[in-house]
Order: sequence, then structure tokens, then C-alpha cells
Amino acid sequence: MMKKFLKLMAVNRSFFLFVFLIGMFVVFSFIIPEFSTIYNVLNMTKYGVEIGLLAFAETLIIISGGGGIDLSIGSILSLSAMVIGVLAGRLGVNIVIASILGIITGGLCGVVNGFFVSFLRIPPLIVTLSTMYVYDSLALLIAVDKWGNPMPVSNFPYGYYFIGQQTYFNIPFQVIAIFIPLALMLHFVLSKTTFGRYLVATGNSEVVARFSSVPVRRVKFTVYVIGGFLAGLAALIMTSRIASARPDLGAGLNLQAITIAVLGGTNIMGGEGSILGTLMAIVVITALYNGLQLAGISSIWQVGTLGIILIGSAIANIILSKKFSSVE
Amino acid sequence: MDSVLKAKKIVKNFGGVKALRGVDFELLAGEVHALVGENGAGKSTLIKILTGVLQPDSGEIEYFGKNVVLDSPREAHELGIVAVYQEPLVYKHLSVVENIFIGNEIKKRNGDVDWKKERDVTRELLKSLDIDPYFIDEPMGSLSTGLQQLALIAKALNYNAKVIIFDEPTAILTEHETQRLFSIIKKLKEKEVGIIYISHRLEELPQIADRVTIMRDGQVMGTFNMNEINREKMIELMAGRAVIEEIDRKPPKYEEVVLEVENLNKKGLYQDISFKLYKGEILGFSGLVGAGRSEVMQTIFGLIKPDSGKIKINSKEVNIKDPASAMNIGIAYVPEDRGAQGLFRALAISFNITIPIIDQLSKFFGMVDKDKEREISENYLKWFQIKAPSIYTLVNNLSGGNQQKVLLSKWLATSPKILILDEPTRGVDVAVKSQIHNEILRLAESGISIIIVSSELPEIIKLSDRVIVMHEGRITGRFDKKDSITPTNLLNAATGSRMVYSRD
Amino acid sequence: MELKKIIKSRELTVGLVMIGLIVFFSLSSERFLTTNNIKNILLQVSSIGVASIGMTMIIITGGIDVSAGSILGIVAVTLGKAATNGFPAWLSIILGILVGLALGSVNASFIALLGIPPIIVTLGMMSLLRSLAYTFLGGRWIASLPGAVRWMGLGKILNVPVPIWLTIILVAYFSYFMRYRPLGRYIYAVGNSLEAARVSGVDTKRILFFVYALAGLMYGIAGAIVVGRAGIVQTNTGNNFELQVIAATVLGGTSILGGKGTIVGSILGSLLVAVLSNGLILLNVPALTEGLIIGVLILGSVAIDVIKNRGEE
Amino acid sequence: TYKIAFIPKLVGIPYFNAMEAGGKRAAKDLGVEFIYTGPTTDSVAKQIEIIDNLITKGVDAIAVAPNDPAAITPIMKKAKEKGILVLTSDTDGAEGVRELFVNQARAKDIGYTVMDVVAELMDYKGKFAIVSGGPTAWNLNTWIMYLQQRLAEYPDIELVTIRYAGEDVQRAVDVGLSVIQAFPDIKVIVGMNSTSAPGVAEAVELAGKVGQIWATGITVPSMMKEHMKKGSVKKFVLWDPENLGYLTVWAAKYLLDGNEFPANTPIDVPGIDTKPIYYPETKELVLGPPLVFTPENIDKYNF
Ligand SMILES: Nc1ncnc2c1ncn2[C@@H]1O[C@H](COP(=O)(O)OP(=O)(O)OP(=O)(O)O)[C@@H](O)[C@H]1O
Ligand SMILES: Nc1ncnc2c1ncn2[C@@H]1O[C@H](COP(=O)(O)OP(=O)(O)OP(=O)(O)O)[C@@H](O)[C@H]1O
Ligand SMILES: [Mg+2]
Ligand SMILES: [Mg+2]
Repeated sequence: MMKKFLKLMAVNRSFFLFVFLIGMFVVFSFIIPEFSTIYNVLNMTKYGVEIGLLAFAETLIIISGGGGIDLSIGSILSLSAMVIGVLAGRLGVNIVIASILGIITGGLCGVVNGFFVSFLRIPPLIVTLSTMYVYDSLALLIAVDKWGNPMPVSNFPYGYYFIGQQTYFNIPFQVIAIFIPLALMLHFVLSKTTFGRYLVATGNSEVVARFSSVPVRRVKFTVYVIGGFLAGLAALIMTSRIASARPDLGAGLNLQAITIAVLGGTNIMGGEGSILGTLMAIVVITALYNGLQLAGISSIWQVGTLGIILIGSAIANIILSKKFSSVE
Repeated sequence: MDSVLKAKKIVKNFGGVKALRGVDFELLAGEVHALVGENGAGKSTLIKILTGVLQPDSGEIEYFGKNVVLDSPREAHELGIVAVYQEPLVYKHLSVVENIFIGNEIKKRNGDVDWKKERDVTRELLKSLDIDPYFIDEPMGSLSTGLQQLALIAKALNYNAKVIIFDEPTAILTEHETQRLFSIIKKLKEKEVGIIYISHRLEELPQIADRVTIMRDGQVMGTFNMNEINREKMIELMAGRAVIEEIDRKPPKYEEVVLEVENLNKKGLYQDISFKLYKGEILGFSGLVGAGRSEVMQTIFGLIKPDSGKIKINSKEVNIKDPASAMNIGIAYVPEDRGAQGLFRALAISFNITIPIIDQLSKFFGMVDKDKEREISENYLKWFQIKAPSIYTLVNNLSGGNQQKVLLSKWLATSPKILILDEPTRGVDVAVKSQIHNEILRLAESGISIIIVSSELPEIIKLSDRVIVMHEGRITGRFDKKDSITPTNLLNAATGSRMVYSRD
Repeated sequence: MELKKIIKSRELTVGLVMIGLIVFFSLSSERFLTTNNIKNILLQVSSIGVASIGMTMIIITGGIDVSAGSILGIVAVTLGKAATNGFPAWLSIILGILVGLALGSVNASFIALLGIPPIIVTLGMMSLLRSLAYTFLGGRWIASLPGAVRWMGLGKILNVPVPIWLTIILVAYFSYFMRYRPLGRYIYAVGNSLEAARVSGVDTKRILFFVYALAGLMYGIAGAIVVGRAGIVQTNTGNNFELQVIAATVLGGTSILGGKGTIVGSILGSLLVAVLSNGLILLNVPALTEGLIIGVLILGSVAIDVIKNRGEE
Repeated sequence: TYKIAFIPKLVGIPYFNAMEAGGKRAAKDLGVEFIYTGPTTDSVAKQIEIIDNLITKGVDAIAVAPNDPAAITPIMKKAKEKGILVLTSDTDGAEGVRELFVNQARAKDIGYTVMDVVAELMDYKGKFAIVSGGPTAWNLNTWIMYLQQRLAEYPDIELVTIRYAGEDVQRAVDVGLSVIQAFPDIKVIVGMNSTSAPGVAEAVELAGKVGQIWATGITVPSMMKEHMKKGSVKKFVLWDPENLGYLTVWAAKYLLDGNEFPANTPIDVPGIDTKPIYYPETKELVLGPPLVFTPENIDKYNF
């Protein structure tokens, strides 16, 4: 029984993280009275949404292999947010249209990334590093006000805020109506569909995939486009939640999203990873940050703790699999 | 003769798989000791243990009468044991010179790598194998698997080893290179080097081996002097069952041209390739390693874009832009390099078998029908007798021959109209080989057109209705009549001395 | 043969793009091609260049190190703390560099000995070391460093700044090292195929250990240069440094999948970015469009390279 | 005792360290609990998350130096609904929601003062350049805007370029060097934030332009002392952030006690050496005019 349990922990990343999460909940509940209240648990979920969408994007992109990575994902978020902000807030475009255009902007950024990666076959790191500069710069440029300085936009129509600020029985709207359905859908796509098969095949070996008549280019292109759309959607949720569109909204989110994907068991070499794992990693990190903050630990040590967990869980995994995965 | 290397009661398990169950094996100085057995018998595993790549669960190894523990390949090297492994291990971005010398460099007095000397030695080595060393500065990854294999053989020869082990070196070599290798092995023998030689080509053993050890299911069935045992006896000991009788081949009708290739050109790879493929025929492609046969086939499968030329299917010109469109018109291609081109090694057998047809297995919303997937995979597992615990076993954990069976299953599952096989029996044992041959014949009978690229002359001769020979990217021979398909004819054409036609 | 290789190389493409930019900038501004400005650019490149020596080796082995900036941060903190606590300047510098080496060795132990994937180890170390740097500093910056401690940044030998000397010497030595020393070759071997290297008798663990530890040493030297040049140790010194170093390395032709690349390429990569950002200021191109131009040019020059080598594979 | 929280834009920079020190001192003097917590980068989203968690924990007052004035409005509203006293300090935001803005000096005064210092340093004619922090820093941009407004009153002075160097001294040095190379005839180079000001001073020294180009800007004195000695800096601008931190906590306690500020007259705050003024129309408590640091007064400050 115990052996089976430990073996499952060794081979199944999501389960490992789940067990870790339970442990963390118990510990935090003991030392912080506010932590395990229903209010807090539900309230913190919204802080996992935007970064979670980006982490899903990175998961798919990293699985596609060949050094697949998207360093521009945060910049796409910034640019999409600015498009929504400038259209709705400065040019008076209808907010629904502005939002759709914002998400489409994200998708287009993904198209550009995907085009260079899959059709010109330029290494993803270089493509997305370059477009990171470009999208950041574009976000700054369209944010410029009449004084010549890039400034945030914050005069959205009131109705816009329900996406990021509304709650139902304390459950944030964006969690129940956007994030969870999307996570389920992506999980379905990756693990159950032919596209998921193609993606895993491509990530495992592009050559073998090509020889197996997998539409390798189309698959790679598609994940970058999906990534762009997810970033656009995250931009919409975030601008609505904080009621402000800023050209630096996505700054620093790339590495966080990648970290979450990696913690969730996505193999940086491609071909391996799951939405469920990434989801568990998002939950772990969101709960961790929340607990540490409530415990009054300086935010500086939040990242430090994350580092310890990352390495620690890898070591735990190695020990577990040495002991339990080879015996039948 | 002295005993060089002795394995005593070696046991090795992989999880639940008992790969070796107490193997005893002895190699003498200056002998060529053949090691045979059906796929998955444990030959490669034994080799890996003798070279320190794997550690045995129990058992001992004696080297010149002394017990040794081989914890890493490094120690085996230092003792003078080297091997050419079944799955070629190359540094694909590094040049041939570097591939040969890494781990065994020629150094100047100050410890620097002596590039010039290394180049010179590489040239010498390749020349001794009768290979033009024009490619020694090219990255290894740009060479065909045949050349890679030869380079790896050169690498092994370059060690001043006392034991050299060849794990199926000739699986993809042609007659010509094989003979070169044999003459080198003979020279090594004279120098008292002990050689272990693994092969599924039993007919070549009398030529080269002094003794033979036969393995089955991780056990040794016996060691014999080569002149005391014949092919039939070997097969009996290996398989424990009779080899399947082979079907007779009726010549096809040559009525309907299914595929026609006209003046196909690709700079640096092949020139002026034209040929026709009829319904239900088996067309053989012969030639030396590096003749460009694989490239022609890959062009037909949409993997290479030709510079010029036409491809017609049922007399209609088609534009095959990628393998997916080739598959749509019913072409399947089984690549020669199963490691780099054929199989996802870190994924399950079932994943590999169904990936080309996964679209056809989908239900609503592109969802994969897992039941159908299991059914198809299990059928092939049974039919080919693939030695694996289940269809979810990772390909990596299979023996070389069983991997080859998975590769074939994968493409047979697409039910093609035109089936192109590039070295289809590479590394499979005698029994499986005749099983595959029978299947090829049966498929042709049922109206499927088959192209078979093989470096093994007997295979080509046995199966083909017609044969095309290539040399250095050109067609140098066409043999349309069964009785003109002889080793001498094919070899003459393959060395490109002159254009050989045999049409009447 | 060799010539063909050079023509196909990314190094040549990046070099040519850079020469093109230099010609363009010199024609547009007479202040561009002056000794002073060349010195500015080289100084700007020095810390990234030295660090990229280590990063190039790491990426060639098929790994990655995102903890470079955080290690550099700890090096800066150590150096600053030592110097302001009465240690002699030379000892502070050496101490700083040794801390770099030590932290590199920590990475190396996790990666080479325990076999944890580099991305996990270095992401973890990145986060952890950031927190440590902050804690050691107590959140306070160190300013007013004594002049002698800044020698690695400000010193001059034969009227050429020390960072430039360091860059040239280290790049020259390690380029030689990668081509002529067996160890250098093993680094490529490991990146091409860990299994093949192991089977050829290469001690792969030792190679991986060496590479990550050496990279730590390089970050240590880079850190001493950064502290010397800036004169201030911030709590976030070295933030984003890793990205710049990785960018330079990959831009210079080192494959993120491992197995190929050169140190000279990485230096060219970092020079390209430095020349661009310097030139754009000299031309007074509006600051907000800088990113746009840099991004398009990087992408463009790699696209040229890819198209140039079309039909190769 | 009251729990009073202050959330800086980011932790780990000298400026907010000084505010923290001031806040701590006030907490001790006034017998309240002082919580100081903030993000590690100037991230808006992270700041909001931290405030939300403070609400969950329960505090009596929250004072924020917002990274984005509008973005904190929803969360501040939430805090207010939970009965928490909400203030802004250092940078304004959440207008209409917050109870008070503790202002170090009016943005206009800061921009104007810097411009006046620049003008004086260059004898009212010539060219100068600006190196700012991040291009999106709201308050830096506002100060630059007022600086440009004031610039219109100096017909013989020209602003040649504005560049951005982020929060990184090393980068500011490099940008500074390039700017000096590009415009060798400038007389002043301004660093708009804590890192850029010492960075451009370093650049002036490295370029060997001490005496020809003055470096100035907005930063804490500890970063500039050395450069003043070396002669690249004569004057620069700031206020006393320690006083600002003190005043923030003091004002929060004052309001929590149910007091109201007297309008438009200097207020005596024991513990700081300026007399702040309360402006009821904007609910703003202003610490005083910005300080101009010179070699004469710099040694009085230790932050
Ligand atoms: N890494 C591994 N993990 C699990 N099982 C393995 C592994 N390597 C080999 N095996 C199993 O061990 C058995 C022996 O394999 P081995 O490769 O030695 O066979 P072989 O005699 O070389 O066959 P072939 O002629 O096909 O190359 C096979 O059943 C194989 O599936
Ligand atoms: N000895 C050689 N002389 C000239 N060119 C060669 C030689 N060996 C290889 N090549 C080049 O490499 C290409 C080899 O292709 P490839 O080896 O895949 O052909 P193949 O006939 O399929 O061989 P294999 O039997 O190894 O599969 C040739 O087209 C030719 O350009
Ligand atoms: Mg084998
Ligand atoms: Mg071939």
C-alpha cells in the first residue's frame, strides 16, 4: 500500500505535487489561522489565473520540442493589454470590440512567432527573444500620451470589470467561467486528441515525426498561436482585474510561467508534460505565495522558497524513483 | 590458445525481464567467436556487460585469467576491450575525425590535440576499409547510416584493443564493405586479437568465424566449432522451432503502372532517376552504401524536394509536398535508420504503431479511439511475436530486432498501395526475416506494389521481380528478368564500372 | 573544407551584419568610430562576454544556466561586503570570484552528480540566490566602494582598461581550449550524445561538473567587473543578466539543443547587441523604438543565416 | 494597538529602506505595530496581491506607494469596504477611495526644482540630457512632464534626448557613456531615479568630463556622496524619505484616532523637522518642498 503510494509519487508528477499541496495546506493551516478559511482559499484562486494561462501556453510550447520556448509571452500580454486599453480608453471603441481585438492581437503575435519558428525554422529562443523586444517596444509606443511618455490607461467602462472583479459565492468569475473550462479543454486536447499525439510526437523527435507523416510545421505553428491567444486572454482578465492597462504588465512573467511549467513536470527538452501537472504547479505556487504572505514572510523569501521547492522536489523525485520505480 | 575474456554465470534483469539467466562465455586470443540467437535472446545485453556499459546483477568477468569489475566503459577501454554497438552512437555535429578520436586522442607533447595527425590516421583507417576518405571533416550527422557504421568500425579498429566486439556490423553493409571488413578481421586475428562477432546473417559465419555460441532466452544453448555445425542446426538451437516455409512467388502481370518517376534530379544526391513500378510487383533497389537509394525513396515520400523531374501516380503527375500527402495517395516509407528516423524511442509501442494513422482513429472532436488503438497494436504485437510485456512498453526497452518489427508494423498499419521498404530486415533474426519476407510476398500478391531497398544481395535476389542498381547517385543497372538477377551482375553494376542493361 | 565551414557559419553572418552596422553608424555619425566609443562598446560587452564563455560551454553540453545573474549578484555582494568590512581590495576581489566558483560548483554537484536537469537546478538556484543576496545586504545597497576594489572595472594596463584585457585573454585562451584541449572536445562530445561519450570512455560526470563550475568562475570574474564599473552593489545587481548572456550565446550560433557553438560566436553575439544599442543612442533614435529595431535586426540576421544555409539538411 | 501597513513600490532599494526606517521610528514613538511588505520588482499585480492578503489578515490601516495609480483602486475599495483606513504615500492613486495622500512634495514642485537646478548648473543656457529609469514608471514620467513644462520658461536651454536605463546602475553607466559620446556638448546630464543618477555621475567621471558636464538628478544622498567628492556632482534633488515614512505612520494613527487635520496651515509633527500642510480639497498632506542637496548639507543625511 505504502509502496504503491510512493511509487505513484515517483512516476506521476501531478500526484507528487498533489501530495505536496496537501502537506503544505496542513502546515499553513496550523500556523496561520486565516489561511484555510473558505474566503481565503477562494479569494487566492484569482491570482493563479493569468500566470496560469501563460504557464499553459509555455507547457504546450515547450512540449513541442526543438528548444521550444516562448520568452515573448509576457510581452504579448503587455501589448494585448495596451491594445484593449488604448482602443477602449483613449479612442472610445466599444469595449467588447476592443477586447476581441486585444485577444486577436495576442493571437497575431503568436502567428508571428509561429511563422518564424516553424516555417523559417529559426530557433525559438532567438525568435521569441527578438519578438519580446519588439512587442515590448510596440506596447510602449502605443501607450504614449500627448506628453510623449508611455502612460497606463485606466478609464474603462464600468461593465468591463465583471471579468476580473466579479465573484459568485466568493468564487472569482474568471476562475469559474474562464480558467477552469479552459484548463479542462487544454487537458483534453493534449491528452486525448490526435493533435495532442502529434504534439508529443513532434516534441519527442521532429525527424521521426516528419518521417511518420506528422504535420510537424503546422503543429509547431499552432502551439505558438495558441500561446498568443492565451496571453491575449490573460491580458483581458488582468486589465479588467486591476482596472488598468500598462505597457509593462507582463514584465517578468515569462520566467515565472516557464518555472511553473517545469515544476509541473514539463520536460524542457520537449515531448513530455501535462496540463494537469502544470495546473497542480500553479495551485502549489499560488497557495505557497499566499501562505508565505499571510505568515508575514518577506516577499524576498517567497522566490527563495520557490527555489528550494524546485530543487527539493527534484531531489525527492530522484530518491523516490531510485527506490520505487524499477521494482515491479 | 589463451583465454582472453571469460564471462561466468552472468545474470541481468531489466525490471521483470530476465535478459540474461546465468550466461557462460569464453573468448580466446586470436579467434573470431560468433554469437547468434533470435531477437531478444540477450546478445547485445551480454556485450554491454562485457564493455562496462551495463553492470550485471550477478556473475563474474575474467580478463586474462584475472577477475575484473567493469564499472564503466572507460575501464573496459583501458583494459583493451572495445565494441561497435548495434545502435550507432555518434556525435552528429562533430566531424568524422572527432568521432573517431574522442576519448582516444592523439596528443602533442603539451597535451594539445594533434589535429593533423588525427586527420592522417583517419584517412589511413578509412582507406584500409577501402573507403574514399573525402568526408572526414564533414559532420557525422550528414552521412548516411552506412557510412556512419563504417566510421564507427574504423573507430573501433583504431584502438589498440585486445578484444573487439562487433554487434551486427554488417546489418546494413553491402557485400563489398562486408568483404573488406572480413579481410581486416583476418588481419586482426593474426595479431592475436580476440573478436566477438554478432550477426543474423548466418550464411556469412563459415567464412569468418572459428567458433559459434548460440543463445536463446538469455541462456547459452551451446558453443561449437564452426566446422562442426551447420545452418539448420544453428537455427534449431536458436529458435527451438522450425523456420517458416517460404512462399513461392508468381511473377506479376506488368499491366498497370502505379508509379512512374521521370528524370528526377537533386544536386549532390542523385541524377536522372527514371523508373516505373507496376501493380503487384516487387522492385528491388541495390547498390553500395551511399549510392543515394534512400534519398530517391525519401523524395517519393515527400521528405526531399527534387530540383527537377516528375512523379506520376496512375499516370497522373502529382505534387508530393510532404509525407502526409504521400500517405494520402497511398505511399508508405519504412526508413532505414530506425533510431533517428523510424521510432520514438521514449514512447510506447502503441503510440509508435498508430501515429501515422491516428487521424483515422479519431472519433468526435479529434479524440483518439483508445480501443481501436489497442486492438491494432495488439494485433501486430501478436502477429510479429514482438517480445514485449505489453503494447505500452517503451520502444527503448526492446531489443534491436523487436524494434524493427514495431517499425514495420507502424507502416503496415497504414494499408498502403505502394510500400517502400528501406532495409526492412535490418537486425532481425532468421525466423522473423522469413516471416517478413513472406509478408512482403503476400502483400505483393494482394496487389500492393513494393519497392525494397536492401544492401543484402540474397534478399534482393530472392524477393525482387526486377532490380534497379544505383551507384553514386545514378542508375547504373536495370535487370528486368529474374534470371539476370545474379550476384555478379548486381555487383558489377553497383561498382559502376559500366551501365548494365538486361532487357531483351 | 575549412573555408566552406566558415562560410556556412553563423559567426560569419553575425560578423557581417555587425560590420554592416558599423559602416552604417560611422557614415551617420562621426562620433561612432572613435577610440573613445570603441572603448565604451568593449567595456559594455566585457562582463557579458566573460560570462558567455561559461554559458557557451554549458549550452554546448545541452544544458542551460539561468542562475548566472543571481550568482553574479552574490559575487557582487560578497565583494562589496568584504571591501567595506576592512578586507584588503585584492582579497575582496578574490573572495568574490571564489564565491562564484563555489556557487558554480553547487550547480555542478546537483547537475553532474545527482543528475537533476540543469533547468530545474539553475531556476531553483536563481530564485534562492536572489533571496540570499537580499538577505546578506539587509536590503541595503553598498555605495562608496574604495577605489582599489574597483580595479577590475576601472584599472588600466598599457592604457587599455582591465575588463577589455580580461575579455580578450579569456576568450583567446578558451577558444584555444575548446579546439585543442581534449577536455574542450569532450564538452562537445557530451553535448552531442551523452551516451556515446560515456561509451567512448569519457567521464561525463567530470565534464559536466567542470563546465558548471568553470561557468561559476566566469560569473565571478564578470561580477568583479560589474562592481568595478558601477561602483555600487544593489540588492538586484545582475538582474536579467542571464538573459543577456544566453541571448548573446545563442545569437552567436550556439545551438540551444547542444553539441555545437563557439566562444567567438558568443562574443560576436554580445558585440552585435552592444553596437546596436550604442549606435541607436548616437543617432538619437527615439528611445521607445530601440527595442523594435534591436528585435527586428536580431531576427533578421538569424533569418539571413538560416536562409543562407537552406537546402543543407 | 493599531496595525499599520505600508506597501512600498518595491523592497530592497535605499529610498524605501529610508521610508521603512522612518515608519519604524514612528511606530515606536506612537506605540503602533508597523508592517512593511512589498513586491521585489515594481510590479503592479504583485502589489495588489500583497494588499489583498493584508486585507485577509486584517489590519487597521494600509498605506501604499502605488506602482500604478489607477490599478490599485479596486483593491483599495475592497479594503475600505472591510473598514480599513486606506492611504497613499509617496505616489498618489486610488483617488476618490483613499482617505489621504501623504505627499513628499508636489510633483510639479519636484519637476520644477530639478529643472531649476539644471538651469543653474549650466548658467541658464546650453544643452542637457535625461537618463530615466523604466519608461513606464508613472511618477518619473510625471516629473519629466513637469520638468518639460518648466523648460519652456528657459528659452536658451535645450533637452537633447531622454533615454531609459531601468533600475540598474551598470546599465545607467553604459547609457550615460553613450549619451556623452553622442552629445559631447551637453552641460548637464540628469538621472531621474535612484540608480540612474549615480550611474550618469559615474559615466561623467569615466568619460573624463568632470568640470565640463555636471551630473544631477533625483536620488538618495548616500549614492552621490562619493561623486560629489570627485567633482562630477554639485547639486541634486530629493526630500527626506525617512521623514516621509514617519509622517505616513503618524498620519495614519492620527486618522485612526478619529482626528481631523487642520486645513492649510503648517502642522507640528513631533519627530520630524518639517511642518507639513494639509490641503482638504485634494486630501493631501504635503511634507514640504523638495530638498536640494549640496556639498554643504549632504553630510547631515545618512540614508
Ligand atoms: N533497457 C532495457 N530495459 C528493459 N528491457 C530491456 C532493456 N534492454 C534490453 N531489454 C530486454 O532484454 C532482452 C534482451 O535484449 P538484447 O538487446 O540483449 O537482445 P539481442 O539478443 O541483442 O536481440 P537483437 O538480435 O534483436 O538485437 C530483450 O527482451 C529486451 O526487451
Ligand atoms: N563513396 C561515395 N562517393 C561519392 N559520393 C558518396 C559516397 N558515399 C556517399 N556519397 C554521397 O552520399 C549520398 C548517400 O546517400 P545514402 O547513403 O543514403 O544512399 P543509399 O544508397 O541509401 O545508401 P545506404 O545503403 O547507406 O542506405 C550519395 O547520394 C552521395 O552523394
Ligand atoms: Mg541486439
Ligand atoms: Mg539507404
